[in-house]
Amino acid sequence: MTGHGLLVIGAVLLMPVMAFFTLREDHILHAIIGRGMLGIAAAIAYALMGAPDVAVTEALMGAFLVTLLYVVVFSSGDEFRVGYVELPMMVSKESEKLEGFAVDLLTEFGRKIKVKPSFVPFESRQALLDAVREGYMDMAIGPFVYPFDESDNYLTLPILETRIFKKNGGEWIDLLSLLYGSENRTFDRSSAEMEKGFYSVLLSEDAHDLNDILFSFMGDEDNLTVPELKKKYFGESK
Amino acid sequence: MRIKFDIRKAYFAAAIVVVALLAVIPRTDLGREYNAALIAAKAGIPNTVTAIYLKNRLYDTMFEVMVFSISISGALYFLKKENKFHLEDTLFTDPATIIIFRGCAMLSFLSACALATVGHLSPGGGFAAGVAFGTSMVIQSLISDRNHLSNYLSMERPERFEKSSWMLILAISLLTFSGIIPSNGIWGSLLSGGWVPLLNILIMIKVGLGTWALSLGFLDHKWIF
Amino acid sequence: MFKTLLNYLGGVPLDVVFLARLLLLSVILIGLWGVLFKKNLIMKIIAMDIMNTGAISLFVLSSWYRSKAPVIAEKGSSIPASDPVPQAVILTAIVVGFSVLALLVVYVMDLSRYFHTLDTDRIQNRWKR
Amino acid sequence: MVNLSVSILVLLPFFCGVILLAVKGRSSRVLLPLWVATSVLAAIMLIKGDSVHAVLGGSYGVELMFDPSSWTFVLMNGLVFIGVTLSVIKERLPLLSCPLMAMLHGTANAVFISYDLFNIFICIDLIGILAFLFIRLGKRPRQIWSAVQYLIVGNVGMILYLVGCLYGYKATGSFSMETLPAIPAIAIYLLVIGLSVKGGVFLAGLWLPEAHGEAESAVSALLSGVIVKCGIAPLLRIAELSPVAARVVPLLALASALYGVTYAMFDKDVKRMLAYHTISQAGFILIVPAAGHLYAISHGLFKSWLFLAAGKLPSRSFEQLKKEGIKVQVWLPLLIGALAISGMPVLGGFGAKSMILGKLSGLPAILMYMAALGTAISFAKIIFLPLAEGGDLAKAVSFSGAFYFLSLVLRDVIAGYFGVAFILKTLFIIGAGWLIYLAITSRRKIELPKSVEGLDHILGLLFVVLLLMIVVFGS
Repeated sequence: MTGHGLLVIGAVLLMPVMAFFTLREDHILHAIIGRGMLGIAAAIAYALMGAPDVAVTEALMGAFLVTLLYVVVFSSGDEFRVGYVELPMMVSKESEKLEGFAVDLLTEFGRKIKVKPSFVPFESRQALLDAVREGYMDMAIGPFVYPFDESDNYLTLPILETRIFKKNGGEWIDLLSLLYGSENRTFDRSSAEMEKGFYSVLLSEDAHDLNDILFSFMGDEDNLTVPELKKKYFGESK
Repeated sequence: MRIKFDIRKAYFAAAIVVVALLAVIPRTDLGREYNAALIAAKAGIPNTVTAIYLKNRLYDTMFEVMVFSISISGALYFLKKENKFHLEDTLFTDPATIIIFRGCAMLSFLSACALATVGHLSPGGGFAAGVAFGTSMVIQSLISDRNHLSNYLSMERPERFEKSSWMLILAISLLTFSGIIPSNGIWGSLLSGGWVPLLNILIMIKVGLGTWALSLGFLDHKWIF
Repeated sequence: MFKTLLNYLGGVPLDVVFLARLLLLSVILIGLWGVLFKKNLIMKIIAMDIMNTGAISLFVLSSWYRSKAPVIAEKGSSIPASDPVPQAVILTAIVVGFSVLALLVVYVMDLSRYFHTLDTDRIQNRWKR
Repeated sequence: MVNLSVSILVLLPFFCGVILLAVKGRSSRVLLPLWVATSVLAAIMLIKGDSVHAVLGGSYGVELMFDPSSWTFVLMNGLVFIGVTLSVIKERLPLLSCPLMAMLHGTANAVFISYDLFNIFICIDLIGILAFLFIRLGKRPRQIWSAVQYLIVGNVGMILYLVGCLYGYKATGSFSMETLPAIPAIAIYLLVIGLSVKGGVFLAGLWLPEAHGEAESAVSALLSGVIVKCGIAPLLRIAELSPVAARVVPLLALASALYGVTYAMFDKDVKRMLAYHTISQAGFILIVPAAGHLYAISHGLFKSWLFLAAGKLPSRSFEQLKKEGIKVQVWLPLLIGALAISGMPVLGGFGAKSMILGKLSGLPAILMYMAALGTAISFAKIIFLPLAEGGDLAKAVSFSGAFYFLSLVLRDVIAGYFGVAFILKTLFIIGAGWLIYLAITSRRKIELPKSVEGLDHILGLLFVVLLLMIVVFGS
């Protein structure tokens, strides 16, 4: 057991330790760092064992390029894209920070399934609807109301009941954009008749597991987030 | 599908038994005489590993270049087909980072050339050189202005370059199989050992451009950072 | 002193190579443990990559002989050095392992458009034929 | 001669592949002469019938073996590619598919002629990547998942094969197949389990129904016809050379044949049934290693033809097909393919089956006859599908259909084995199979457990089968 033997055993011992550290983690970023360290430990072990070519290749290919690949690909992996059209109280952008009933709901949902939402702004409702249909956006929040925005190329999940004002011309406006919305002050409430409706999240057909989890998340009774958020934003006035 | 937890434990237990048997196999290769010198002498280059890997077993290395290139073009086929989100022009703007990055790019480019050209004399491989070359190109493309780079080195020219070096590797391996190998030259000199130095450089170019194309694919797809 | 301690542990030929082989085989086992028990698809792929690294390191271990690199200084001299054949061969396996990995990771990202949690049980339950 | 054949078989397809990749070619018509060249070369070499063992590149180089068995596989490779190209010649293929087809052809040839353990490892990995991209060319999300599952299972199998290669090298000092008898038993088991993952044999092939069932019909024709054979051909070689494997592989083949047939009989989906049959036919090929290649060529032909014909069916589930019925021009190729696989005398299947079953005796023979019976029963499902009116016979004759039929009949005429007793036996089996189908199986709906096909299960079962081999055959 020469000194050099001990050195080799030390480097070789490092590998299972790094491997165990990598796989013990559930958070993928820690696992990737562990994988990088395993690559470096392997490179050291190969160099000590008299295999310089393999050590160089393992260091560059195994330690560097694989970690770069994981980090680059993973950095966009663990998020679902939520398109939004601004609607006061539901989705509003105050000084670079998004807040609103739907935003908090989805962030809470993301925290539960360890996949965080990334919010993408959209100007027009139609652009967002197309994006959800194409599958580029996994969800859409904003001025979408259950009975009217129903369509077969995406799912609608009602999250908040509201009242809809329909004019005879078929054009309708929901309560929130009427109360807080700026541009449609001129809409006279008297001539429109009122209907019951639900603000809803539009889900693209492709996001299979997101839909199942979100429906069950909203469905189970002992989930306190929805009543809490309602109290926080609307204070039971609705 | 409720996988009862114990079934996968049973699988893992079976694996432990198999690996244990693997560990206690008596080692029969003690004291076997390694004729590294014979291989090196025949190939005319000191680095025996490169001699085997680029001359005796060139047939394997040819397949390896195929594997690497096809997986890169397969990944690019998906990356190019995907839609492109809005892409920022440059990722790092403050001058300090740019200078440091430019230094790293030059450093890795130099190490790539060293690994490739002297690969058959001292340890160093074509593939490792390729990865280093690819890294320097990636760093360069990260810091410089995107459209400056794209019109300067539009993807068509490297693509053609990559495909031609791929074809050259195949041609040289055909020549090596049929025995047409230039003379071994002086032992230890830069151009010794038949096709090996040229192959090393070609593999460096091929793998370097492949890695760079893959990273550009990621960059376009806004996956980087 | 250290040698006696090692031999005392059991009749098994407890020298460096045997110990190293045990450790590297345990890397393969840990990788397999990750592939079997981890739910997330990317963790399974990282675990498979670790298994690959374990197998590659076994090759290098088998080529180890007085940790002398197989580079011949003068033309004729044949100082016994590490065996070049497994090293040359395993260079190819490293690159092949990386290419398979690159493809897998890129296309798992494509799959993550449909299954954001990348949970294998959820994927398989959805597509029961 | 060695140099010429290597360049034509392997390097020429690679050159065409790279050129097509650079030019972004889409029409598969360009590649047809390439397949014809390979098949003609293979046919000539088969007629000459000598076997050449060559070493490329001096000491420790890669060894190749050109013997009748490898030339038969190369001929099958060429014929299947001609058939598939003929059937997709009019379609505009996705961007990457023509170069991939060329490279797949070259790599498959490389596996069939290779006589070096590590070289087989690299070629099979390359084929794994090509098959992954082929399955992925289909756009549906489920195909992404089956492709990813295929590559993960294949890669774990190949890691086991790599460790087997290492232990083989440590015991004998070279990767060549000549040293197989001196390799320790556990290394042989690792090699066998690694190859049986890629060859779709017994429990290691459980990824097959998902991958072949989901891929496009032309892709699964290539998968079943050629890519599965690349796992089986080296397995045949190892079974012939190493005494340990000579005991293990036939047992594995028996289990694979019976397992595949039982699941195929009760499957409700056409493509998955054909995929289960690939598992069982792998058993037929491996049961007698010496004559395996003769069975493989007929299996490659009629299985790829069946997958191509199944691609034209209006729907995949048997109930719907029973209700709606299928047109004559779709039904006829399926009928001929089904008859070929159940062993009808004139068609390709009979020569192969008689060659295999003739050499067996005792319990294995009885079990294989039961497997043949099961094949006849499960293919009766296709033969007795009702005919919808409005189909005209003229459209049934297509280029690829005619080509397949011609090659199948030629295969039986050339390498046939026409013992009268055997013809009667086969006809009796087919008749019995149809009777059993009509009487029993078509009425009862038996649902076999499919939970074994989960990703964790497949990977776990690799090690369980490995452990069984060690326990049964001794380390």
